[in-house]
Amino acid sequence: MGKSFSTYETAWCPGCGNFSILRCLKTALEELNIDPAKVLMAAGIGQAAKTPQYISANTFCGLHGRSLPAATAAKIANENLTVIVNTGDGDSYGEGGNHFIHAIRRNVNITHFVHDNQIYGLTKGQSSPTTAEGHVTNAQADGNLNYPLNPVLLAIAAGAGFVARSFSGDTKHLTEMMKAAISYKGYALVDILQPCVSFNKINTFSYYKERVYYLETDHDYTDKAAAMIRAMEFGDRIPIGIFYREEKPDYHTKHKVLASKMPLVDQKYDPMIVQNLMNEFV
Amino acid sequence: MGKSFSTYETAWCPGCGNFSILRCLKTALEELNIDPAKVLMAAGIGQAAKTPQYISANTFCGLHGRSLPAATAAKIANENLTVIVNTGDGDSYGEGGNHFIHAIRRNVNITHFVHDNQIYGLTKGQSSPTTAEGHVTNAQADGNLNYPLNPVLLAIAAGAGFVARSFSGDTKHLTEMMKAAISYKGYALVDILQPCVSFNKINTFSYYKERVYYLETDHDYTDKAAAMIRAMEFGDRIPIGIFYREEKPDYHTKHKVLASKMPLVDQKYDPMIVQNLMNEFV
Amino acid sequence: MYNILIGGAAGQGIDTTVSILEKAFKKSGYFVYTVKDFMSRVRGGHNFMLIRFGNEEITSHSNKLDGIIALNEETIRLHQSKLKKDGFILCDSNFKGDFEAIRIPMEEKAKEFGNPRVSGTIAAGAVLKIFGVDFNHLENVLDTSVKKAYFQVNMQAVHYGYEATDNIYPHMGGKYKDFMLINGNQALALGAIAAGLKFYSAYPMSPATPIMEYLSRHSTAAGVVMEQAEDEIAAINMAIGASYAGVRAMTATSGGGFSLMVEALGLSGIAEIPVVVADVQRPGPATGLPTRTEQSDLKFVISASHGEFPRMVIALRNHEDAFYQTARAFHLADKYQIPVIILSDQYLGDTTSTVKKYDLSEIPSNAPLVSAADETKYIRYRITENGISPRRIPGKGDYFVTADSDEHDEYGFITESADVRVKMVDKRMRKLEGLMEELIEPEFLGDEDCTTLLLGWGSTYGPIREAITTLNDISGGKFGALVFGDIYPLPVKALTKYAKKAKNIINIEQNATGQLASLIREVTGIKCTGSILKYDGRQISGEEIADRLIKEGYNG
Amino acid sequence: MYNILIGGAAGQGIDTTVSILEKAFKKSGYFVYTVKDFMSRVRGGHNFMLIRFGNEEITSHSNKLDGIIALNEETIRLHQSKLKKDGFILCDSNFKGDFEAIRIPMEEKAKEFGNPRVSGTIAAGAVLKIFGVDFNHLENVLDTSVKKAYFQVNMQAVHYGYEATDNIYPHMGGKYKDFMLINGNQALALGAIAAGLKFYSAYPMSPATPIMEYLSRHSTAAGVVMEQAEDEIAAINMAIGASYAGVRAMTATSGGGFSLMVEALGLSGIAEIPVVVADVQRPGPATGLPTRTEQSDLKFVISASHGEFPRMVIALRNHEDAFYQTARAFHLADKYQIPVIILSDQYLGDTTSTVKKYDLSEIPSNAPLVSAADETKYIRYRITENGISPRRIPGKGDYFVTADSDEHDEYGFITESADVRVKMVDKRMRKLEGLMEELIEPEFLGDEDCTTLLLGWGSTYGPIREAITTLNDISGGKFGALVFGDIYPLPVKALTKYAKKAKNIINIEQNATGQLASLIREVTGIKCTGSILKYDGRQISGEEIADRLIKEGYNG
Ligand SMILES: Cc1ncc(C[n+]2csc(CCOP(=O)(O)OP(=O)(O)O)c2C)c(N)n1
Ligand SMILES: Cc1ncc(C[n+]2csc(CCOP(=O)(O)OP(=O)(O)O)c2C)c(N)n1
Ligand code: SF4
Ligand code: SF4
Ligand SMILES: [Mg+2]
Ligand SMILES: [Mg+2]
Repeated sequence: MGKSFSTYETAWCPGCGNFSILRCLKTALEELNIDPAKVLMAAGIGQAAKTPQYISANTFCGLHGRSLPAATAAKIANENLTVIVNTGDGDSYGEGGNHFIHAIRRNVNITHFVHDNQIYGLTKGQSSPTTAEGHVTNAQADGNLNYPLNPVLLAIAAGAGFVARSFSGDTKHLTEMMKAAISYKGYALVDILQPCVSFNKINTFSYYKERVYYLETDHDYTDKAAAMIRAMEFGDRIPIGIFYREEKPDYHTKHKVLASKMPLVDQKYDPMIVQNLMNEFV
Repeated sequence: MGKSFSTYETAWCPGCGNFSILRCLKTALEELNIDPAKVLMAAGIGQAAKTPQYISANTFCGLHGRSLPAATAAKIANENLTVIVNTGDGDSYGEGGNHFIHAIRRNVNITHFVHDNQIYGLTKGQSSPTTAEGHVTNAQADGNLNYPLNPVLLAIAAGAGFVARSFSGDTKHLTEMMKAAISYKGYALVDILQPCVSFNKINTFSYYKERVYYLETDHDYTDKAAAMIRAMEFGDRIPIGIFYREEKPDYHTKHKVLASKMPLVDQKYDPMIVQNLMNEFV
Repeated sequence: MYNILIGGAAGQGIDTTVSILEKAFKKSGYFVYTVKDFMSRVRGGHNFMLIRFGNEEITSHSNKLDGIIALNEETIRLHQSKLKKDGFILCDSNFKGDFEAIRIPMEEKAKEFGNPRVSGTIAAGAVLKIFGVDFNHLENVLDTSVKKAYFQVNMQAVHYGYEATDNIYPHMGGKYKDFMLINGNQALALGAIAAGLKFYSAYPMSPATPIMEYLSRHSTAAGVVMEQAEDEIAAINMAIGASYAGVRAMTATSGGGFSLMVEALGLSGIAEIPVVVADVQRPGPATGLPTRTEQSDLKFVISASHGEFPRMVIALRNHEDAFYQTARAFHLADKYQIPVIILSDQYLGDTTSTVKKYDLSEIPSNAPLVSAADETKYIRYRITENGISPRRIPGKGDYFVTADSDEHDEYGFITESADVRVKMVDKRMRKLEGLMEELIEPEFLGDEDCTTLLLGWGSTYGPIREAITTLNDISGGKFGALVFGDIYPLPVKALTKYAKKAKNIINIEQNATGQLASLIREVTGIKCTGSILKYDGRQISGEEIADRLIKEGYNG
Repeated sequence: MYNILIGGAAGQGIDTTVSILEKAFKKSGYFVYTVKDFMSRVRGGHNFMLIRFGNEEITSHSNKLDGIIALNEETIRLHQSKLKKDGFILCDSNFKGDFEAIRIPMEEKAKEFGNPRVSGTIAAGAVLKIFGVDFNHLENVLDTSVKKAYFQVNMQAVHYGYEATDNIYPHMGGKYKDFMLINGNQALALGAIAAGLKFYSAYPMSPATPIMEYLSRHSTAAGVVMEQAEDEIAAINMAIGASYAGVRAMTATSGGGFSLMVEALGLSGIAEIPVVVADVQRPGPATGLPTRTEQSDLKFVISASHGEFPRMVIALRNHEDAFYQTARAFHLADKYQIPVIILSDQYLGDTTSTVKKYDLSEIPSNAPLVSAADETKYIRYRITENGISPRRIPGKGDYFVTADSDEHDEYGFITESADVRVKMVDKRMRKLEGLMEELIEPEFLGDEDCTTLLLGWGSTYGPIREAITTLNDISGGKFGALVFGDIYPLPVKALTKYAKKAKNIINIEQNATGQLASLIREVTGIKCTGSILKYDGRQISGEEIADRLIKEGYNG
């Protein structure tokens, strides 16, 4: 067992799914024996994005929607950091949607936990990209007209090498998914169904509880077509587990400056570099 | 036959795939008998995005990456306009990646033609989101490290109702695809393979020519799983045609203000509205 | 004038208690002014609201309390010091602590009535009794403050609270019964609707979100399409696209979202597509203090976006401005085909005030200004003397409407000609000449012969106004103030006139760097001699301004 | 001093011709100064470059031509009027038109040599002969100007051109053989590498793209990770993330991309994470004129982003600044934990100049400034007297490094306390005091007793410098100039001193509104009495400045 990740007072509502996500995260990190001082917890802005505030680790709470680029670059700078992004569905797929797709393409070894409550929590209840069609919210008084995204399907289609879904109400499953995602070498997504007791009265704890089921043990998560077909199921029944997993070289492995040498942050500056470069201009 | 869409002098390189795309577009519009004065050609910034400059129609050449939101809203404002976006792969999937996903969710009845030359043309040859891994460019001197996006697969996964691929070198096919896309009621994407003779020496005319083939006539484009599986094929052989097509209500059909009444731009202001709203505060 | 504080944790239903009280006060004839002090969290923490009411106009909150309505014990601890000598505390019977208070078993009774959440309503009933407000309008008040299903239990709760207390303060009468009770965000939304708004796109961001929520709720009634965008960049590009296509369009956000809209301001500028953008300011930088107030975006918005193009910035001073000036913003955006930026802030946006029903005949126009079809060949960017080119709506006739973010010629074709470039810059910039002609000078408050001139802008208008009255009462007329609404381009006539006469010029701003003062110096050379700057996220009150000026000896 | 123009259509290989010429000139001892005038297209249109060279320092282009090298007929039509009386035209034998010229069958010969694209190289050979440049360094020059596979054919072409022409101008000698020939973008990139740059992220945008391309090419050699971002927002957030993690990081763009980075500037400001952002300006607004030059982002970048936080803006004046000031930018960003913005422009970025090899001992530091581990519990945002909190690198010891875009307490926890808020704003703002102490005053040029003081900033430095020399030659010392490098916060000592003495103060800027002048008035109250503003996308030359001032009678 490694060092423990202590707790701070939170600003979440009693009953919020974020509490168990936080708990599972700490358990996962402790069970993986990771030194808190070598963990970077990154986030954007939102209720989910407060997670780093409640865990003893290095933290980077950046701008709404912009956690992935910052986290990606921090990992590029120091591969010895375990970089984990905890943030919301609005943050990840709305404001940050472009970074989501491109973080996948980059395949830097970071872990992305999306607390998917299918709503904007912190701003008090507007539709998020995963809010169901027809869902009436404070800003969609006539019901949400836009078709929801399926983040799991989208991530696989965009080329992610590790894509899973879990549920905050199944702490054992969630902890396992987190451990697998953190251990994966490359960009890993876990979309976590998370009840928001204050602003989402539709996708409640029991709504999810009644619908989630485990992907069969014989689901072949190396088969992308099969993974996508299973990912399309999201309604009366919602499969959870690892949909897709593929071993492929991460960014560091492929990058000439990063692959063979020490972490970028430890590479020393050599004045001869500039001398040589100047000579090219003479 | 409707009115013709006249030609202007272009700033493209001789041999560029954009020329045939422009020609096909004019043919498609003429064959569909659309009045040029009722067409809105929208674009971002790039070589492809100069298309509206070369066609007689209403034009909106906005910001790099931001054509979809502007085009979407213009259509919301006036559904009598045929709204067509012609723009590049960098514009659509790079800078504009977030709008791409969300324009799909919104499903406003606009048509999106991406001139996909797998490169940034106007800025003289950097990798785009569709540039192949390993491709050496001016800004990827050691070869592109990022995995390319598959726009067709991504669009289907994001929920687009009409997704096709074509090739600028097959003008008959391209014209057909364009006509089908423009006629589709909802957001329609045609990703068009387009050789850039100046900056992409890999994905040349003959590169595409050798690889493209038609999707079989018995390909069931109403089957999303089948569509995604076929979309995954992009390499030695590249299928072109309609991958996926689904009839579903577009934005206007679902929107209370837009569905039953006249175009928004023609709806009259009624001062009684404000009087009534003020009374709620008394 | 009375002033009470209602405090508790997020989620304890302060909103409902206050809603009942302010409506009942107003229906009884009072002028009501309610401010919000909320934390950026959904549950817990400490929130409070101040309701000030009386039989005359009120333009500022006050921190001197006649009463504290405490929904939790913390409220008493935090605010007791602000209580006037004769002030009362109203709280639950089981609150511990050694203080004098009116104690009612609210929690116990609420449970008894079958709904623990109505304890705040019991408090409301008690307060109504304390201030001698009768029950004439109670049904109507409850109807609009609580959900139908909870109407009966709330009625029961109000009555219980009313009966459980004694009257303390006499009712002073008042003539405001038929006025509106509206907050700055609602007034702004209403102003936009009155200007013929048809398309609104926005991304949620405190404290601007209530605007989109209001428009969504009234979308069908008002014939407005309210579209929630995927981000602020989409929001403003949508608004510009809709405006291009011929409908009046707007977006609103706070500073962080505005930061993302900066590029598109320039698109509006060069493509000459009207757009109205509201920035409901909160303390920055970055995420800052999401639910608090500040006026620190002024210098940012007046020079936001690369390159140069004409724009107009209007700061909203009060609930009249929020309506009339928002409507005027659409007119000016259309007339000059430019972006018009409205600066509001959390204080104005969230503050509820009694306001006379707006006069719609004051609204300059409610449809896009379009040129008559007097040309054979339509030339979108025709170079004209006043810089304004004829504008047309695409799809409405046999002509093409072009729009381009690149520099372009009169027809809207991309150009690289040095000559055309200069002509186009000059043409666009000439629009400022017309705009300057119709600027509204800042409002002067106080004594014409003042020796001390206060300068302010936007939502400090109300507090400054109260301060000026107080200060002139004390000093016998030594104080005057100019409060800017139109702020960019800066109107300078009144400023030059009063600054010449004044011995002391003091800028009062809710920011750390004195942004108005530096804008004034840049434009006029006039230098402020002193300043009151507040940047803790809380709005300055009239009392605070007066106190500080007196302490610093300006009344001498 | 000689001055020649090489013109043709995009795609005709002007670049190669010029590359051969400027290198050969320099190797022969000349000082060389080359400017680019390119259209925003890949093929066709009209592009040209001006090479000015001689045996003394050159700081401006000139429009008086000794020679025109025309790769197409249009070049002659467009530029003939600028040719001096004795100037020559070099063109292909089959160009039509009634003008005197040195005609060589370049196209025919190039085809004969088996590569039509080497006709420009033939012209280069001819020009070398005309100016009496010998062939000593030709191999080296060709080696770095053309691809290996085309070396032989180009060699053949140069020789042919050389033989086909006669010498006209004598070689004047010169001592610049071992100097560098570098453009502003390369110098900037090199300055960053010299400052220990380890991470660079950017999105392509003219005219800043060459920086990312240079860094990509030298990534492995320099140990720099160059990552192309999906957009500019990602680019700057990446740079900030990398900087947080302890490596020196930077991004660069032009105005349009900078507009998208605005929000993240504030993140750097409040989270106190150093970042360097370069804006290589081009004419706006929006897309504007992508390949042209302007200085119209000054007021934008000094107040970009909502809220208030300290920042530094450095304008690059020349190829020395591009290197040394970029390196200094990293040092200042680190020292004060703030964003530092570098303002360059297309003119400086694309202009190649002869420059002495940079002295690395002048670089203040080449690694992030990190505090020693002198605390038991590390407090990221400790409130200190100078506003600078101890900075540490995460993952390097038994402590946690926090970073927050919300207002926070000393430990980096979100706060809503009014008191903490004020303390934190004050702490951050105090950093400006230290920063003000180390500002570099603008460089003074000209005569101490000048009656006319010119004011400029950034890349107009060179043209102003040339103009001052010319003007003082004519007027006998009536002119002086201050050209700002450090521009925000504005250093005011020299300005105050010289402005007091000068009768006329004239700002010279590449923009339409006189942004420096208004900044100066805002900060110092000093008002310029006249101005020269150019905003057609083309850089003003020394001659142009001198001519205008003489025409307006300032030499009297
Ligand atoms: C640029 C910007 N736009 C908007 C906001 C306001 N904002 C803060 S959190 C949030 C959405 C939160 O939703 P989500 O990411 O799903 O997180 P949750 O609160 O539901 O956990 C928004 C819109 C912001 N802080 N910055
Ligand atoms: C905000 C912003 N960033 C960058 C640019 C520069 N830019 C113009 S076009 C372009 C890419 C063009 O690539 P693509 O969209 O694929 O079009 P193509 O030229 O290949 O047809 C870029 C990066 C810009 N104009 N605006
Ligand atoms: S608002 Fe929703 S997501 Fe936020 S803390 Fe409360 S329950 Fe959780
Ligand atoms: S650069 Fe490429 S895309 Fe652009 S016009 Fe030339 S060939 Fe076409
Ligand atoms: Mg959420
Ligand atoms: Mg492209």
